[in-house]
Amino acid sequence: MELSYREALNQAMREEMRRDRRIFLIGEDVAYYQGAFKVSKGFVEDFGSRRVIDTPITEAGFTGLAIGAAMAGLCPIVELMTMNFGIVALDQIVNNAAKIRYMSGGQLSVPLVIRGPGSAAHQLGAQHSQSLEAWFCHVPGLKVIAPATPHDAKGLLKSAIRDPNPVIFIEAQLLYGTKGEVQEGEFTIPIGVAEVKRAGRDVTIVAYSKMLLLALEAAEVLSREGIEAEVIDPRTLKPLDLQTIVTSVKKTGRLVIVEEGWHFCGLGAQIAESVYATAFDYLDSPIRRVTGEDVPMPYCRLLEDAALPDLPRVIEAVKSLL
Amino acid sequence: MELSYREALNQAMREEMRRDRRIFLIGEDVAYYQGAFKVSKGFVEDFGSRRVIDTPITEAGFTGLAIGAAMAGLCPIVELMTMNFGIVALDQIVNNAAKIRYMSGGQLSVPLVIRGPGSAAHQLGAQHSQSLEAWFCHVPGLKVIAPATPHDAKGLLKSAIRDPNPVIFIEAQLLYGTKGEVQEGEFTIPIGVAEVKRAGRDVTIVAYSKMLLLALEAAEVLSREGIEAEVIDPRTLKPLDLQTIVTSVKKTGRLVIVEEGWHFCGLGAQIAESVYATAFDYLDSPIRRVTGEDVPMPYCRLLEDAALPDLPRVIEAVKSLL
Amino acid sequence: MDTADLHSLYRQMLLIRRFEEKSAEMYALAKIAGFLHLYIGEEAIAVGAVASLRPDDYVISAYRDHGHCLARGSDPGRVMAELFGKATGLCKGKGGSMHLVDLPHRFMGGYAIVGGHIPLATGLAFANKYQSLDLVTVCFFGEGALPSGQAHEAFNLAALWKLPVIYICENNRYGMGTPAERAIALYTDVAETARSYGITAESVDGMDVLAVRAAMQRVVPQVRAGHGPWFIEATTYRFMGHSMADPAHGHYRTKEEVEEYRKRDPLLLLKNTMLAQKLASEADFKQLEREVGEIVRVAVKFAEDSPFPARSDLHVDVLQE
Amino acid sequence: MDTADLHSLYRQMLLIRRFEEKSAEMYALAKIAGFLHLYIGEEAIAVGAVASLRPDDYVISAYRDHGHCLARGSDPGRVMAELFGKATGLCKGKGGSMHLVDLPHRFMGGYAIVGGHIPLATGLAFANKYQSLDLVTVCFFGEGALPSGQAHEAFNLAALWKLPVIYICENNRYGMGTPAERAIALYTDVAETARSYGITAESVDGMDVLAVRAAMQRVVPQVRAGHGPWFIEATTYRFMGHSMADPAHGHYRTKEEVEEYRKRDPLLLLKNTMLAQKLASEADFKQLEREVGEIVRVAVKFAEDSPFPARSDLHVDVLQE
Ligand SMILES: Cc1ncc(C[n+]2csc(CCOP(=O)(O)OP(=O)(O)O)c2C)c(N)n1
Ligand SMILES: Cc1ncc(C[n+]2csc(CCOP(=O)(O)OP(=O)(O)O)c2C)c(N)n1
Ligand SMILES: [Mg+2]
Ligand SMILES: [Mg+2]
Repeated sequence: MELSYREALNQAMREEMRRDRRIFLIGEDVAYYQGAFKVSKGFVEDFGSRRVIDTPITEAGFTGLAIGAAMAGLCPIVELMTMNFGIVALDQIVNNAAKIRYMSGGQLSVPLVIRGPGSAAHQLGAQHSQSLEAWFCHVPGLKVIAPATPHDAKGLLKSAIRDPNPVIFIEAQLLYGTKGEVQEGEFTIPIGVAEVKRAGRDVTIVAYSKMLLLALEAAEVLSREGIEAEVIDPRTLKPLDLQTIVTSVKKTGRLVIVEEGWHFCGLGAQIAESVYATAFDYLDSPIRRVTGEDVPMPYCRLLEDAALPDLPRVIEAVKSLL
Repeated sequence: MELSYREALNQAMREEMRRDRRIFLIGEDVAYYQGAFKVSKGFVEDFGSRRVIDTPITEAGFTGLAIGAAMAGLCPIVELMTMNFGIVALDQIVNNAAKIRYMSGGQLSVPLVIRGPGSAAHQLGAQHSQSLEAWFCHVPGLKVIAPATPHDAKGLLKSAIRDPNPVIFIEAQLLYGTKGEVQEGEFTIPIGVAEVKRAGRDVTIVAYSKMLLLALEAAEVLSREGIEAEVIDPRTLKPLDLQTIVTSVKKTGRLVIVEEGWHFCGLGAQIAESVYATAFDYLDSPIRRVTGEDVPMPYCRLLEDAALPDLPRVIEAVKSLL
Repeated sequence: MDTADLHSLYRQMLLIRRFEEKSAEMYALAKIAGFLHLYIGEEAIAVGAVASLRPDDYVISAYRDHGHCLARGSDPGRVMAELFGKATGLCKGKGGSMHLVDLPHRFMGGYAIVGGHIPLATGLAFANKYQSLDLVTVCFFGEGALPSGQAHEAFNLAALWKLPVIYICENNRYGMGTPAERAIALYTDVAETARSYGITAESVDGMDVLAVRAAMQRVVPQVRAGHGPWFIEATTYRFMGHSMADPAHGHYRTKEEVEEYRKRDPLLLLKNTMLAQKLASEADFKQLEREVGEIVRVAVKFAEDSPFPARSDLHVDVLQE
Repeated sequence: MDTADLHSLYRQMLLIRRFEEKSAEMYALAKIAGFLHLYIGEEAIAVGAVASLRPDDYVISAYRDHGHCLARGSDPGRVMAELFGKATGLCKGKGGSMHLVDLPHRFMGGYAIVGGHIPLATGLAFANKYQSLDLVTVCFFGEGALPSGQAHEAFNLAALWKLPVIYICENNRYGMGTPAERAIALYTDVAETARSYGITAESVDGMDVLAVRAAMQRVVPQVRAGHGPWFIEATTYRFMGHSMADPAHGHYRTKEEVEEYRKRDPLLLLKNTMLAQKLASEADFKQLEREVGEIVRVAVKFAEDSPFPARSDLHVDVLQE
């Protein structure tokens, strides 16, 4: 069936909450307001205010509360109104959620999903337009997921909810309205498995979240010029499915990585370094990264556009390798 | 003169505070307790409690306060008892200190230094043994410095204090007691300039903070076997002096990067990626990274040692390239 | 009470009102984008509070900041240009609606992380005390920020160090769609929060610009004299949605509730007072409307006619040389 | 009052005291490393508080956690082994002194970020309420955590949602070298903090184990019955330095002050009560000393004899399969 990304997320949570009463949804305006981006539409009506919980604007407090509840055996889904606000909850995420299992020698678990939109939308300014996945990926004890399509969003969110570990699930405001085919009935998608979204022989493009759509658009344009790009969506950012990427690179000999976040110390640096370390001899030329510019996000649309990866830049990067 | 790293920091702050009354030191136990690691020994006696200020345990609060004071024209030095506690102040650092200049179109500045020990000491456990430089380096608007020697510590801290931008200055608990020659009299070291700490022709080793000492030790051992490593300390992690590193790599054709932090999305990934992108054709083999293991830091010494880079691993990495 | 004063207060509120109505129009025309949070209904707080300040006192706010910025005296043209993302904007188009800054007018910015600017305000006050300046800092925020940890850490520091800061909590009863009573444990008396730090706290009718001004006329000299921080809860109501993305009344409040509060529109209240006391005639108000309308028209034209930043500005002002 | 009860309270306090004295020795011998924060002087709080709990109630603490863990009934051998970093330790040597966890005894951990575990405690209580369990969560922390934002955010949530949690603030007058009056604005009545959230709060003599127990005997049933959170300030004093890295009295407090407080040693107080009321003889105390000494000796031996983790354990328990 065709669903929007937003509906796919809604379905995933709905199905899981029906299945398991230990699951609850907590966050700012998730209940009566239906979520700032309406992802939890109908939830408080269907599950009641015991399981769909509006919070005060205290991300550290309610994220920590959710971690505590997970330690006690519940399975919370924390909605961050946007991932930017994860920064004020970061101590809870990094020092508690990610470490409690290890510090306790395996006695405690934190089956928790923290989800919400990351990356820029349009002109939300510097404090509301960040891509923080590299930070989360740096931390042992967390899994990080960033699906690009409604189908992947649904299947991976269901897996994330069932996973016994803390999972950071990064959505995107500009993806919520996008549509796509989603498998009927019950299904999940395994965490840690990339997908080849388009086959090609000339160059590999790795891209995730909204950047996947850009990469596919670029592949389409390039194809008209006879350049066949293989587009890979890691979907899970950590653990990263390096194997699928390397297999492709061994075939194409060329790699472009597209990510929206800041360049310096971005996730793409790690992906590149891993590929170099694994497939150095297969690379015909250095890997190209197309990334966000290293600036706080400017408000003005013209500058914002200039700060973000776009079609010409992806195409230029690919062509520079040929 | 020979000074400890701790004394060098003390001198740097002391000289600058004498020079400029806009500078003050603020943090937990920096005044009457002389700093948790005694870096501000004698300060409250010499400068008074107006300029050397003990705070409650509220890192977000007092870091934000310091940023506000900097916006009003003062030059605060914030001591974080350890860099780990920067996580609870991260919103202030990233969303305010780093962005205010840009968001205001250049109207406001934040001349601020945030300093304190990063990385592991001995058996302080998972919440107190983190190397977070990759996070800070990811953020546009911050400079990040991590000196390894008393001389560099003094010269760079003085530069950091004079810099009109927010600077994250990462020390190390295990370095405080180390000694070294420090230039007499007034001097500064420019931010953004690496130093070749040992010349060599066979392999380049990049290492910073305590890892520099490890790299130099390894170079010494290797030298006895006839392997001459060139050891480079970036000193400033952002902006990174890529040029000095690349110049060396073009000579040696081999690079080992040693960092204490977690592997995945560590700073070394970015350094490696930058070198590959700039000097791909000069590299005889893939760059080797020697890093901390991707685990929360275990308490037990045996496991802690296993989680951190050590001499055998650095030597093995170098030899694997030859 | 001085007639000219009341005229001036009314005029300032009217400017904010008409400016924001116009910016809503411009938003609909896609001249303005991103988040746009209107202050309509709450104008009496900014205008009444700022009226008692000196030009060199500091003012700082959250993201609902047009009102505070304009009350501080910023050029409406440059504010509108900022909303348009133009190079002539206060922040050269880089800040936008939520991050207005006007240093010459000592408007130290709007900030978009709820609670995050409260430590900054405290630091501005710290700097003033440190330099023995008799300046006051006024910090505006919504009641939604009150439970946030950053607010509390700042309150404690301000109280501990007796800093010259006035915290003004604009209690408009909602944080987005969440009513205060579901967000603040002691919502019946939010000023108690401040008192638990030993901060003197009071509540004032934030719809009555004269009441706000009167409170500030008492409080500002106290704070300026070094008697420590102060906390004012100004009760108010937002007439529009949380932002342009949100309808004026959503699921979370009724049309009737909004209508009820509109009866206490701060402009209406002051106008009625002035008319009743014969301090102004209907003709005077018509004249004010014309003047303010012209200012807003000129502001929009300035914004329209201004150039966008150059692409090469992208990397400017990340770091200071 | 039941004699056996008093014996048991004394015995538990004595166990903590002797256990920690021994761990200080072991620290000096480098058998234990890292930070080691002793609870000596504060034993009455953990023992008095835990005495009124059921085995399935939750307890959680900060980094000064040996006392709470032992009071909860953890095996001293496994605690000591954890301090030694051995594979038989409570956390297999991975947690260490600051991060003891003993799930079977519902000791949910020690945490080292000041204030950071207070939301966790609140979440444990949330889970109990969510599941309609009549369990209580007790959360210990120092007065130094009180100004922290995380504490405040948690207090607000607990009060708003009437969660079954008891916050016990161990006010030992210092956070490292900083006296409470320089850290907490309203230090004369720290319980006021909790009251500003509508949380019932009281202060108790934390040197008097019977007073602590009595308070908890009143409070626990209230909280268990769903009447919302509670806050108890237990005034106390730490006889040792902040950690082993810190001398018993530094610049920040005088030897005389420490001596003065030592006169109210919680063990001494209870012993004197028991002797005065003829509930025990000197011989009984000698006997207790012997028993406890033996337990500690066995604990050390267990720790000594235990193996270290294998290197291959490094990557175990990062993630759950
Ligand atoms: C830390 C953080 N969390 C969430 C948000 C999203 N958000 C923006 S405004 C807002 C409501 C704020 O309400 P209030 O403080 O009462 O101010 P008002 O909008 O009513 O003026 C929320 C939840 C944010 N900006 N920052
Ligand atoms: C967020 C944070 N900041 C600083 C520290 C360093 N630190 C550890 S204990 C401590 C003092 C805590 O005092 P208090 O809460 O009163 O507990 P006590 O040690 O007196 O039991 C400090 C500052 C920390 N662990 N966490
Ligand atoms: Mg509000
Ligand atoms: Mg204390």
